[in-house]
Amino acid sequence: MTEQMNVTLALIAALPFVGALFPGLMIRAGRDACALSAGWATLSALILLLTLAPSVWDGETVVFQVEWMPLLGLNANFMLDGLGFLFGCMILGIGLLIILYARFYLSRDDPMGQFYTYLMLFQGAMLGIVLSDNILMMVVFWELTSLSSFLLIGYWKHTVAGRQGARMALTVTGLGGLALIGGMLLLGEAAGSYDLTEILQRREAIQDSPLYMPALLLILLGAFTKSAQFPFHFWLPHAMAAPTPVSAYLHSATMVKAGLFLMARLWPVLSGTDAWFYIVGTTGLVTMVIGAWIAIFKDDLKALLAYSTVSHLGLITMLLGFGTTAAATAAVLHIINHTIFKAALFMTAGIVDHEAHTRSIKRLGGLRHLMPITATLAIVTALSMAGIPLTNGFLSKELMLEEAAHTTWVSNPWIVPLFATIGAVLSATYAFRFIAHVFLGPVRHDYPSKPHDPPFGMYAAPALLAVLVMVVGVFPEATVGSFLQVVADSVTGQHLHLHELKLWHGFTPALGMSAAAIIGGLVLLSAYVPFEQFWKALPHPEAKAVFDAIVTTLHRGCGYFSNVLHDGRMTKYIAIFAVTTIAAGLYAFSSGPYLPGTRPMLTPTLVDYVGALLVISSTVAIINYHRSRLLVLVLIGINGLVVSIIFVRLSAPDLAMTQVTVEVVTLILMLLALHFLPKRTPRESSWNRIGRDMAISGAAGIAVAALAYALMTRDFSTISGYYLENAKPGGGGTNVVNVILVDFRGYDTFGEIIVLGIAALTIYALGEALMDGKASRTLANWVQHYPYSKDRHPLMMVVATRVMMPISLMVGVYIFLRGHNDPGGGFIAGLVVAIALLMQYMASGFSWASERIHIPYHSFIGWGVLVAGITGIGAWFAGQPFLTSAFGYVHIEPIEEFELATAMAFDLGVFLTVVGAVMLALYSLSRIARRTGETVNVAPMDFDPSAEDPLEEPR
Amino acid sequence: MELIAEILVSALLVIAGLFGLLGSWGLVKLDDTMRRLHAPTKATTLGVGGVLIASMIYFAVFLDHLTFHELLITAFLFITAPITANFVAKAHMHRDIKERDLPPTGGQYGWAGYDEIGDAEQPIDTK
Amino acid sequence: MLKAILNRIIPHPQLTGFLLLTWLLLVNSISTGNVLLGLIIGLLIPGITQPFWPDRPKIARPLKAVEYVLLVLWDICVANVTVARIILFKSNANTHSHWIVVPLEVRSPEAITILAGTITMTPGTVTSMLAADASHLLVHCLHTDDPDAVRDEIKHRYERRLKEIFE
Amino acid sequence: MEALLAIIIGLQTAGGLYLVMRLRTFSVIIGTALLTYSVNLFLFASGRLAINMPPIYSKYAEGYTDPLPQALVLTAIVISFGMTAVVVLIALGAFLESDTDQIDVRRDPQDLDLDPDEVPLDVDSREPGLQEPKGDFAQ
Amino acid sequence: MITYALYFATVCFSIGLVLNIWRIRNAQGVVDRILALDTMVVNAIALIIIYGILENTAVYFEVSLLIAMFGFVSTVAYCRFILRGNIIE
Amino acid sequence: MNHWIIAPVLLPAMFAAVMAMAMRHDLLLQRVFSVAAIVALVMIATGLFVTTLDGTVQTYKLGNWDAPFGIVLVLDRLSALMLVMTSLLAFGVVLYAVGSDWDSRGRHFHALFLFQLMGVNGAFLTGDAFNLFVFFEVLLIASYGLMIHGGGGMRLRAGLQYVVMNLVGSTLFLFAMGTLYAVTGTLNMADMALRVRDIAPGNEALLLVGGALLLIVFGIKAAAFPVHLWLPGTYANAPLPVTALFAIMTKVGAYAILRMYTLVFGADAGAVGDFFAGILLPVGILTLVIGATGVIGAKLLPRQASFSVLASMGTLLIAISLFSEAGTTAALYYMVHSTFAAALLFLVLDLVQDSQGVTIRAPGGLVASLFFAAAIAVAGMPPLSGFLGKLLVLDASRGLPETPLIWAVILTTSLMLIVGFGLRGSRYFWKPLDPNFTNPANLDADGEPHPAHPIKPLAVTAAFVPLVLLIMLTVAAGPIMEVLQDTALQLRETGIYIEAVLGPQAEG
Ligand code: NA
Ligand code: NA
Repeated sequence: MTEQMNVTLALIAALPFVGALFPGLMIRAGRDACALSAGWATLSALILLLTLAPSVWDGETVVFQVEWMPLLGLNANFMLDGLGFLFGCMILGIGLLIILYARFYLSRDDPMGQFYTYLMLFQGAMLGIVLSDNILMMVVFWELTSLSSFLLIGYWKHTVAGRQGARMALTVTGLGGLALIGGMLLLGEAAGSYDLTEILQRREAIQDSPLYMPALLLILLGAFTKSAQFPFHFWLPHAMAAPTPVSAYLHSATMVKAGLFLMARLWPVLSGTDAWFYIVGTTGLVTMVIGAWIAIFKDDLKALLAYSTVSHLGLITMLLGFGTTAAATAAVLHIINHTIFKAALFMTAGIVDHEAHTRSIKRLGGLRHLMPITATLAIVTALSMAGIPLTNGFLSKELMLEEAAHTTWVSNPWIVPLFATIGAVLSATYAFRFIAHVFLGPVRHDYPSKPHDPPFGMYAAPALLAVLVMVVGVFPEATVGSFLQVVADSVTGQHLHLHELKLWHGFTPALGMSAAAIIGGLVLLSAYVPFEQFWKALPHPEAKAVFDAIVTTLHRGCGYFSNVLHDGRMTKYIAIFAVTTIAAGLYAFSSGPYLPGTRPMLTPTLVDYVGALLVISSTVAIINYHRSRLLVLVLIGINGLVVSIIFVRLSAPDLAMTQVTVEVVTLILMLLALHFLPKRTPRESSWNRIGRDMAISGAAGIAVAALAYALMTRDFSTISGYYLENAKPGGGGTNVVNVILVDFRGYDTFGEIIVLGIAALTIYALGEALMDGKASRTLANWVQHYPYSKDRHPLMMVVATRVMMPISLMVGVYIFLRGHNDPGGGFIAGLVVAIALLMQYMASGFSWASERIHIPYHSFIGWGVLVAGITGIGAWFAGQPFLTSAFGYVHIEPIEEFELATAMAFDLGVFLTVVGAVMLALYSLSRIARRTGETVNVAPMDFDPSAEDPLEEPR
Repeated sequence: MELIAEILVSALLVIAGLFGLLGSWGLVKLDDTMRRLHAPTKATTLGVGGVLIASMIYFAVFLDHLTFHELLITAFLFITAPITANFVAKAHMHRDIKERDLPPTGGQYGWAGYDEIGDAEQPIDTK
Repeated sequence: MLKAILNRIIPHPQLTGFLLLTWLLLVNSISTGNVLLGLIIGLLIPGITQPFWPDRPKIARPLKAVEYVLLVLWDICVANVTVARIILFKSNANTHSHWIVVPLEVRSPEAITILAGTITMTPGTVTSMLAADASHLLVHCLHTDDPDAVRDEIKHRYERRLKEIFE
Repeated sequence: MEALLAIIIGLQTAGGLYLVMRLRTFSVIIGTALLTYSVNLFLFASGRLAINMPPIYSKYAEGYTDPLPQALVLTAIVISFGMTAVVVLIALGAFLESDTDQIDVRRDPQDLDLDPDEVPLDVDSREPGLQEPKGDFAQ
Repeated sequence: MITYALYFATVCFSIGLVLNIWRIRNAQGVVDRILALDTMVVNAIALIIIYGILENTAVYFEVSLLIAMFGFVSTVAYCRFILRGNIIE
Repeated sequence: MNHWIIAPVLLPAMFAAVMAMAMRHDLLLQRVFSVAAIVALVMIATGLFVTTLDGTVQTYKLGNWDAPFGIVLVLDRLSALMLVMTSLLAFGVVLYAVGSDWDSRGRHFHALFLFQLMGVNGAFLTGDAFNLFVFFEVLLIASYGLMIHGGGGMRLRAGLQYVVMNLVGSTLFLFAMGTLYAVTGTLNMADMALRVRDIAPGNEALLLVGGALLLIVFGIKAAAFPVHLWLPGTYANAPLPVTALFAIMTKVGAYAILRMYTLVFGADAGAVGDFFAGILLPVGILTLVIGATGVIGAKLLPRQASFSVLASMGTLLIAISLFSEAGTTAALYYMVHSTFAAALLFLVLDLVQDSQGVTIRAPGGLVASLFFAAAIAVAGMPPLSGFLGKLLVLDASRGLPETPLIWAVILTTSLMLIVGFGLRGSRYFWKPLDPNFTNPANLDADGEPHPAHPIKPLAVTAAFVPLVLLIMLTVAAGPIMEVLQDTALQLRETGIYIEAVLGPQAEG
């Protein structure tokens, strides 16, 4: 087989997608323009495809390759051989007819642009499948057909049936598609390539591979779901909720044949094994019989045709499953024939529906007189479906029966022929019923609408197909003989010597079976009424019910499970988190070798024991009294105090200072918030829960204590020596911790002040949001539940503050300036200053105080970040990285030498941010408080006895 | 000189320790919050004060490091202790003591915690 | 004119001086640089806090103030012993606590505060509350058998001196 | 000393975690505060313990303790301060907006609506639209 | 001698702390506990100063300064909360 | 030294500071500066990315201190990739926020947004474990602000849960940090990697504990089972554009796992490395299953979308857990994809809600199409990149004892996602609103339905940004994959990283 690179192939594959872009736009230019814009692309693609016919007829494979994801082996490789050509012609040819038909079929209310866009998307996807050389690429298009068919089935989205059918099709074909992905990956691995041209050469490698079986099963799952094979057949009838042009196109001519295409495509490498024969052949046979059986009793024209399609797809599948070249050839021929007559049948059914406003066979009959053209077309094509001689359907059905007659199933030569014949009988029955109950018989007077033949545009497409039915049926060899040869060669991967296609093969078993089928069909139809009674008496296992039950159960079960797990109970989340952490820690600990530490321990003194006692008792008290919220705040203050003393004891003065200051500000914030919160926590937890939580937290505590002990009691080598050596010479400060903070790891500090800044902005934004929301109303209706002391701004406090605040501010400055060399620094200083101001607020009230000293909170934060940032950036001008510090010693008479360091500017940034952040937070909280309608004092204290007339309106 | 300092420092420390302990003991022993208030307010201030002065002397004499830091803390405590005590007393009275259980002020107005003065409408801040 | 400018620059001369002293206490070294820095800070901070302290009282007799401070310091020492004795040697039942109302003559908030503070820091008494118009002090006395005497002593020993200092 | 500190850390962790698992926002916040203490001490302890060896240059110093964990703890304290402030405010806001300070937002596991498209199982679900075909053009 | 005095003072203030804790455990109300906490703060300051003398260092001095400052602020804040609810009205 | 490396951190920080300070009353100015800053970020990130293409690892020594003593920023392929991804995502989201007026529903939106970017970028760039903590906190606290942007009771309560969960997580981070420092004596990741490699045997158990705790911390961020529970409530209740931005937040967790557990606790760490690789796979699988379960079971679209994020994180974790070149390549591709896909989905959901009031009422074609595209992307259907990402993960996970399990889970959950989105999507977008049905949430105070807002053109355009990115990711999958493969290779060759950070003599 020779290969020929041809870019035309890419163009053909791309044209439908290009065509999909237009209808949506062209609809503004009218329905004709819309249809034309879609038809144009299809026609062009078809013409281009036909230009490749000579190469295909020469047995060449036309290829075109674009690298897409070479690392994965997924490439945009296209190939065209006989099989692809056949499908391409079907997709584009029938597509063109459908576009024409749909133009007349769809009503003015339907969004036609959308329809043609979806249709063209589907066409492109389908064409992609058959032209793909890369099996992963094929999967891509495969899934695309599922998606586009979902859109098309759900096109009438306002109908329940449309939505349900669309979802069902998506689910079932989606399932198959996913299986196919797995299958293709395995196949690729077994073959060593994802390119079909490669894979098709490696039959032995694939069939010997241990991956063959799983790959086969997964691929067949994909094929069977797509081609509606039993037991996945049930979605197809429900897809009939789509407009009839869609049913004709997707659900008879093209998409459902994708599975067949896949089986045909991989036939050379997958077939020929027992597994293939039994799985594919049996499935096909069963599907054929069941589909035909159900079709007989369907009153809906489209349902009848849908089950008929199921049956015919089964027939073709069975033929492919037989694994012989002759059977494969027969399969190919039936693919061609079924496409022709079934598309026409759907279109005629659509015409009937369009004209009579019903497709219920029970309400039809006698249409032969009212719409003779339609009736003729329908009868011709239905006869083909029944396999009556002189129609194309006869040819392939005959071949099928012939093949069936020679097939042995588990060493039984009768089973397959018997069931094939039954299938044929049933087929003939529903075909005859289609003719007799719709078109024959007397004219009725109760059609929902008076039927007559449609305009030419509407029956043109089925008419053309009906002509093809006859022509092929009468002159098979002349019309499709060489085509069949080409296709069959490409399917089987061999050069076959086919028998000539002819109507008369002599008296063969197949002929007998055929005759039996026709006679049986007529008999059954004549006894239709009792036959139907019998059917109605039978149990009807409904696949849809099962499907609905599965989906419902899945939805309910998953929803319940998911809601139980994610039920919004934070406390549970935390408990799970804690248990996970403890378990992970224990598991990790037990997974590696451990030796106890050997570091000598420090001996505790009395004070240490007292400190420990304090923490322990206050912690226990917190747990014990945690419902009394104010008390908890007092107790937590003890905890904080002792922690800072521990820091003192263990050589960390900076930490102690920070702890103390932060403690107070936190306390203030909590008190401010607690003002509006319930003052007590109700007793809600059950004892079980308390026990559970105690156990979890106890375990966590023990684990943490053990971990801390294990760590503290072992020696280690650390990078810290460097800091101790370089703090003064390199960083210019004697407080190593501070030098680390503003210099060695100044970047951390930069992040840290930004955290503070963001915190303040968040608090501010939240405060503002509360002013607009429900909170604002809650606050406006605030009722003080407890009587409050009348002592609002007590004199003594005000006076004390007048002295304390300047000192505190000075302490702030002092702490700031010394930070680089001694415990202190910008952060603590910022908090000291903030607390000094806070003291003033506590004394005289927020409004009074903040009116007298205006602190632009936002600017403080902004400047803080900017100062820190700009200080860091300043280093760039010295060619140094961000935050590189510089320091020097300045000597100005008469002042003694002092040090100037950029780190101090950085610290200033920290200072400003801290002050701004704390103040902004306080401001937001006070704003919330003022929303309760609090009055504002205009004097610093409630009563100033020294004022000349203290009771006079205050200044 | 050093000996005197040593004796002085030691004495101060011992006294401070005793008074500190006394303050906390009073807190335990006395049976009413108002009474308990007396113990720590006074005793512990002296306790800390003693320690602070001892520290000052100690650093000045033994480490040749004359510091006045400690004065600052002392001042701080002495300024704040009455305010703290006053607040604690007021909080206690607010919670546990009715106005009628207190002696009257003898003036025009009642005690600050119970009596609002200057009923004049004050602005409601809406900022 | 000059005075006005000086007033603008140094709104609180005493406070400035006090802050300078505090600064030197803090840095614990008297050098030119530190004095200068202390001065700068001592000038800047009152600039910030000045609005919070609109009407500053005049201290008429600073020497009396020193005397007062020493007196109070002594009383504090005595107070401790007094309270110690009560705590250690008196049973709760034998402790006679009283509320004492002290009518005030001083009007300056600063003076009242100092008086209240003094009362708290000295023997067996704690200032518990002011009258709403700051005309009386409510003092809690830990143990006394003669409340009036306590009241009189407060007025005599402390309030009188404060009046002298502030007026 | 190490054992004492370990006990303290463990107890604070236990207490904090216990409170974080309580049902009200206030308890949760207090719990996180306790956890913050414990983790700060833990992080601090990762530099091992030393008495009177502050990492501040001094001519009297016999040695210096590890300064790095101290710097880390400082950063951690500041950050957790910011976090605490935010969480306090959010808790307050949540309370004011929804009148409850419960931390749990209960979601009913049964709160599932089934799509009305789905035919309930007790109703005959045989191919609606196909059994009684209306057709694409039925009025 | 000073060392012994220091130990003595340490023991005294430590016992003081334990007594404070006892009071907190057996208090009549939250105000009592606030008072005990305030006392604790003072005892803690004393201990830190003593520790500084023991270790011959002034490095912890500022810690006690800040504890003094903020002990005051927090006590006032607790009380104001009880008195007025909103502490910075 | 390339000063541009710090720009992705500094630029947003400075802009945000100026905004908070000087522009807080002028929304227009904020918008202009915010968009300008993010456009600049896109360009800077792209430029930085280009400089990494030659395979070098660049470092930036902050304060000019040598590693491991100072903090270094490390720009390698991975961090540059993350920067580009972040800035592109941010661009779409900020445009959307402006276009939809979401930024006017509360204060400081843009400042918080930029601070959030600063935190994210900082986390991607840092080479220091503790600094990673700091930047985690920066991005978290900014995310708190954004999460509760606009207020509202339910949002605040959900926000509180989010904050508390992360507070606990941050606490655990510090426990882990302390443990690791106490065992290794360093904070620099490269240095830590070296010290982990010759850890004293007696310390190994404690090291593992530290690593395990850290993994849980990152797991919280990455929403890994079973510490993922916070995610659905948070994502569904945050302002949806913010949720779109949060698409990057879970990736920060994934990034941290990828970084720490290849560099420090990776294959070069011997038994330690094997330990963590073994934990991650089941975690990923369970996360994926839980996510898919939620997608089927969810009732409301935002909640469903949130669960789909869980599912994508599960897939990503599975890919990461492979710790192979192909696995990491797949993980990177899937990470980029899932970030944009989630963003697209949430932006579309906001468009839907915004255009239709509170209840979704079968909105028009464009929005429905966008939703369809987003659902396709998230569910991993062709033609969008999700399909390719899943293929890559499947491909990378072949040949292992666990392969059947991984494949079965990934394929089954894909189906669950398809079914779930099909179910809810067809209901919300196709089903006509029942005229008798009135959702109380959809009525205003007078009992009248809220009028449908007109769709804002800029918002719609912005929603196309992630879609276009997804399309590009699909079309240019080949070249992108090559870059990602190089990235994965570089990530595995820890020697390059360590040498760049600690100098040439460090390794060995
Ligand atoms: Na009053
Ligand atoms: Na007194």
